[in-house]
Amino acid sequence: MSAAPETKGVRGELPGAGEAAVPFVEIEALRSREFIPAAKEALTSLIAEQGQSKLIRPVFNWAGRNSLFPLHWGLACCAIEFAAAFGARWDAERFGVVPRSSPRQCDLMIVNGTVTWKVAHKLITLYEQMPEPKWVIAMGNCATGGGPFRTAYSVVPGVDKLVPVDVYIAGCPPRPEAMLEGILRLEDLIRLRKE
Amino acid sequence: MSASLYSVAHSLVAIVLTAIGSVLPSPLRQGITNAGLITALGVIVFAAILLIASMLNTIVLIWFERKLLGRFMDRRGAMHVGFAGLLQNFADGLKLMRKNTFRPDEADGLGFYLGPTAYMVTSLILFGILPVSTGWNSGVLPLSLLLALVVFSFAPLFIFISAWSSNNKYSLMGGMRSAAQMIAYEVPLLLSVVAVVVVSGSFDLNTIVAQQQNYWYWGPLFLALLVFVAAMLAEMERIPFDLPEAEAELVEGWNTEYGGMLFAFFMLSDYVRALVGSFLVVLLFLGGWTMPSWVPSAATSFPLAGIVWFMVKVYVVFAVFVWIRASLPRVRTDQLLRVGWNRMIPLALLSVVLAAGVVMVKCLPIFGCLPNLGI
Amino acid sequence: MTEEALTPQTSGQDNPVLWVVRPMATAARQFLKSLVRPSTIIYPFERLEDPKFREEVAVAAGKPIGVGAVWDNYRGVHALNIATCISCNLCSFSCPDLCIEMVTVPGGNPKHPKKCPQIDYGKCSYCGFCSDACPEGCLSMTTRYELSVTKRSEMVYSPEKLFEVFERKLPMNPIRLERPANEDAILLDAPLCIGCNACARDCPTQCITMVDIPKPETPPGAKAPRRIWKEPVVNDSDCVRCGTCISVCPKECLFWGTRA
Amino acid sequence: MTALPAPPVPWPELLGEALVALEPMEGTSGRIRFRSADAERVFRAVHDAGFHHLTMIGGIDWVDHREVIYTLWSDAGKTYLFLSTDLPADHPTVATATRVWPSANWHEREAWEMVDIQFEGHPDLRHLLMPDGYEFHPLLRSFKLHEPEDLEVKVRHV
Amino acid sequence: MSEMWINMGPQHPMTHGLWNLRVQIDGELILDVDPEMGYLHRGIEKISEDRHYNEVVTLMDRTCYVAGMAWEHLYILGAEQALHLQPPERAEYIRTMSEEFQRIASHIMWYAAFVQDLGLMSPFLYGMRDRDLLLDLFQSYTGARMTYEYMRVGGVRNDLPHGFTDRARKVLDWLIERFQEYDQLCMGSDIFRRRCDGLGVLSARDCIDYGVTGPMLRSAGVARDLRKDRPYSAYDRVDFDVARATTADVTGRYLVRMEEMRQSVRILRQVLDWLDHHPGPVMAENLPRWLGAPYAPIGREGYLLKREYPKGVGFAAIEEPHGEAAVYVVNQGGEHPYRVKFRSPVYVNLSAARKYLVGYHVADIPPIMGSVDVCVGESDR
Repeated sequence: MSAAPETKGVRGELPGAGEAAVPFVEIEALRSREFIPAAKEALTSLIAEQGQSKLIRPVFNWAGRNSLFPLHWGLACCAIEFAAAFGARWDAERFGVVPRSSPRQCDLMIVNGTVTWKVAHKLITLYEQMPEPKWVIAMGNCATGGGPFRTAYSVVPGVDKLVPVDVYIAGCPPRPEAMLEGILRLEDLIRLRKE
Repeated sequence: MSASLYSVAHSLVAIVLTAIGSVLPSPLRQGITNAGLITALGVIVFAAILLIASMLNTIVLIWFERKLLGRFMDRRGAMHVGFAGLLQNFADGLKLMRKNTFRPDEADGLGFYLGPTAYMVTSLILFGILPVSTGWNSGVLPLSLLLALVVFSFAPLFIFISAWSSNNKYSLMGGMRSAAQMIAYEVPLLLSVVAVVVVSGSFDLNTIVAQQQNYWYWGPLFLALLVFVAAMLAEMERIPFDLPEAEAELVEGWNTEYGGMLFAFFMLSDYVRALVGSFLVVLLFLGGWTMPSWVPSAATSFPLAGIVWFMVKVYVVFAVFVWIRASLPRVRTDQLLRVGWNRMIPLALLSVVLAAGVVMVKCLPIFGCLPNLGI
Repeated sequence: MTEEALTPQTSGQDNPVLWVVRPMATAARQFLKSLVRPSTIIYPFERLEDPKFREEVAVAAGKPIGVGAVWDNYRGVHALNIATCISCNLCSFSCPDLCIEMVTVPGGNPKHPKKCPQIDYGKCSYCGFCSDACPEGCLSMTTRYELSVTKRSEMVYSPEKLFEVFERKLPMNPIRLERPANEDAILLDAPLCIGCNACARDCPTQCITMVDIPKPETPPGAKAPRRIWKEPVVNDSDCVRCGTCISVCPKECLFWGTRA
Repeated sequence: MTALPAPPVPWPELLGEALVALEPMEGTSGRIRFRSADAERVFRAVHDAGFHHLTMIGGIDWVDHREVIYTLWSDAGKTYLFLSTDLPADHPTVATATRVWPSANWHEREAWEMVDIQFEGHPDLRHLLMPDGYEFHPLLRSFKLHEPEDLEVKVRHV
Repeated sequence: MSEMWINMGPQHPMTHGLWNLRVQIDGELILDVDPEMGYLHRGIEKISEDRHYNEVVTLMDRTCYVAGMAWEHLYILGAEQALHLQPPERAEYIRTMSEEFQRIASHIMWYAAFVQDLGLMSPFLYGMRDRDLLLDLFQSYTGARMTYEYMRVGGVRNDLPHGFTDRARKVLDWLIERFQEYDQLCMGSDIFRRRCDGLGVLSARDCIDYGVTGPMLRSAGVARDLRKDRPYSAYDRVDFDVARATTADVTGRYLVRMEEMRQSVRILRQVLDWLDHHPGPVMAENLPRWLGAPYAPIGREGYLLKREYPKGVGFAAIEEPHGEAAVYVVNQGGEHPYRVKFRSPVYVNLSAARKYLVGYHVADIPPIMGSVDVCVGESDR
């Protein structure tokens, strides 16, 4: 009644030893991590004489997206993967993502788990304590839409009912890589932001 | 390096002003080449150079710590922003600059802004006092060591002001702890410095370094070094003595309510103080910019060699601090205070007594002939 | 049975220097080890699925990166082969999170539109019940896990989008469970049947055929029951046990049971 | 899972008329149904018989009546024992077990919150899992779950 | 500074989850505490009543997100008793193996979080790194890192892949070395010992009165371990010792957990050997069709099942990494359990917080609460 994975009804082929897995990340932020593109953009806008704010913006934008401090809190299952992403194997600090415990010092709230009605107003308070500019990532299905618990009496069906969400990461829980990809996507979003 | 930074700045200003003055009519020329004006501008340029150099150094120090800590933890640390993550801290700084500044409603307006600013300023003043190589500073300060330590000990006051005025229980507890800790460790810190002063016979840091031409103080004054490093760790509020910002119980300690640029002030000042702590260790115990005699002269005679060697030593000392941070847990408040008052102070006193012994040995004629072996 | 109570191996006060040196030495050893190659995977550039991490490199080489063969069973995004989907609804039935909705895709005839699963990844909990239930093996789970979107609605994957995933030929979860030997069959409560052909019409595998049954002799005077004189016969070997026939039967005359 | 031989405890003699029924249960020492009026005495007797550890207190809503189940563990006998009592749905009240087993505190708070069972003499019977002022008792059978889309969730920013 | 109440939580680095510890302090001294739970109450018991027996397993992984396998195991044992089913022996061994791997993973997670609370930063990273290896193992046979959905009523979903036991043994070898390193960093450090010794003392008497179980109880000298006292699955067929300390403080709990990890490795080596030599089915024969296994559970309302199934009551208790977990499943003949009631060890351990926190310093809260090993998902359910 059991089935060994090698023999029975193989549906897809695993890539062989020499064959690389197909990359999925189609994110611009990866290409524009460097300071030089931002500076180049700033110079271009200076030459085009589009005003001083246009000069400052790309540089500050570069700074903002490369140093996202998420709020250090754990809601539920995704918090463990959130922690794993800061662990040795994935090391989110490579991207300048350092969790801070105080909302005053954060730019990014990663809602990593189920939000219940009991904690909803505290979440809103925390969000309001974060200084502008700020972003929210709904990590995992519970934060996105209540997940498997969305029918429960105590669960908020999606954190977007409480605070504006910029990036949703699907997964239950998302792998640490998926979380990093979500952060990169947010960086992409910030890059294209018009202030 | 013979010319001091200040004299360089002074002559730079003088040349520029003279050049400008030469094309101007007579009354203006005399006005602009006035000696007082040149001195004033020279001081400003000197301060600006100092500030920029020390800030850059601090930022590189933060990068250094992050990378080093990463390796201690079997990971890589910041690496994607700029080459090997070198631009990471600039990004952090710029971002914090852009964050909107705010004050919690219940916080006290004056103290909330005064605290971090004064903390930052007093930390930065230290760079003007500590020599990095011969003639770095404007002139000879006979009591520069004492002045440095006095300025260094302002910090608990400002931390407490900002903690009190931010009207947060965690901040308040952090501020209390910080004040208690810094005051407790001020005494052994000063006493261990007394040992150095006894041996060198001077409060002038330049003289202290000059005294170490023949032998560095860390060998004879090893006990004083240990006490000094421990007390300095407490003063810098680094693990294992980082109770004021003990993340586990007091969310972010006394900077819980601070965000944006004010938080950046705190962050930066902490590292400025860490840098200054490493400076002091190198100046007092590791021979400052002098090098042992076995180092080939080519390595010590190129321009700015003194600064380079000094900074190398500073980073090595800081690496030890990072190593301690990576491997030790933090202690508890009462343990910290007990260690401070019951252990550190007797040890520091003992080190003063030992220093007196060293002075007696130093008087022996054989001692002056020894080559500098780096110990 | 109970062994000695545990005590710390090292007593409290033996050598104060050692107490600080020991952890520092451990950290330093780790530092030296990770100087060459920390166990970090540089994520967007290196991936855990890469062949070099797929192989059994990690623990053997003293580098805790992976243990090999990790991805064989991974449950990520679904891949749907629209061509072989038979619209049996089993995935939708088996979903504990009710995230699968059957939507019409082109390809069916107007009377019986072809329906394929549309999956809302904002609700899916990646339990794999749907791909376990799929009788044709057309819905399976791949190793794709990166799914960040900026709009909630982009999380809903239409059958076409799932087919795109299929076309990318990602590694798929190869485990296909055998069917149990004692599967129940569709049984007919014959007296209730009216021969309406609904079950045969909607059967996704066309395993139900309507066979003629003799019209019973009725005594003159008594009225013959008004019905079509046909009865469904289920081909058990083709049946996927989806239950569509049961749910469409207007008289509720089909039921699960064990064939004698 | 094998049941270890439990020390024979003469429950009928110990509990007297408080004992309603003694039912066997696989892998445990069985289940004692007792009269809710004598709860306090039953708890004391069972505690003294060696069941010092209270594992959990659960309430079940059987629509027409409610049941409270106490699960106990005896370190000496290495076995579980269940106590159960039926309460009328209109007046589900039973004496608290906190005086016998202090750990009953949170279990009873939860049972009150979820299944609406009143524990007489409980020191601190207030909301634990749900926010203060929550009016419903979710684990009653009359409390139905819905898809959030059906409920039309509206949230006002505070 | 006079007496004041501070709220530690729900967003606080000490909590490791979503709960609130209200602390009354006088200076640095704790006068009173009041844990406030429910911030992660997700109504799992209620949702279970609307789910198929096998579908509840998906909730179990999320109930305790650091010990998903243990909770799956617990629930499945209860459900099997309620449904009068018996799994094959190989499935029992696989379950035992899964639970022990989970115990190590959970304890490593505890270690990482606990040590980080004391300000020791690098062991957090080491712990997460080594835990990832265990999660890789889980992923290689269940298909997910944390939410496995692996056990089914009547057995487990699939058999172990080829070469799994060898890989597992390599990981165990690696881990045994790492445990040495962990000890060097913690018990070998004077500061660490001074932070932990004599803190959070909860005597054996109080433990039993307040229902405290798991490593907290065993650190007080009571060798109660359900794996030994009331063996389930394959625990009566493996050889291991119950770790026990007598100090009843944070150090004792640390030692007990460390020793438990070593004992788990010992159990795992035996179980892996057994699995190598005893192939067989992993799912019970002759399961009723509606239970679905090894298929997905197909039994929704509207599926028109006509069937009769005997009623029953199931009770199971296991020694979860945090302590004694129990489940009470009522089967009223429907496709869904009528009532599922869980006992969470963390919930009970937290309820005694006043006993082991009052009288210590504020700085002692992180080590003490860290030694309790809080997992809020499981406690709030």
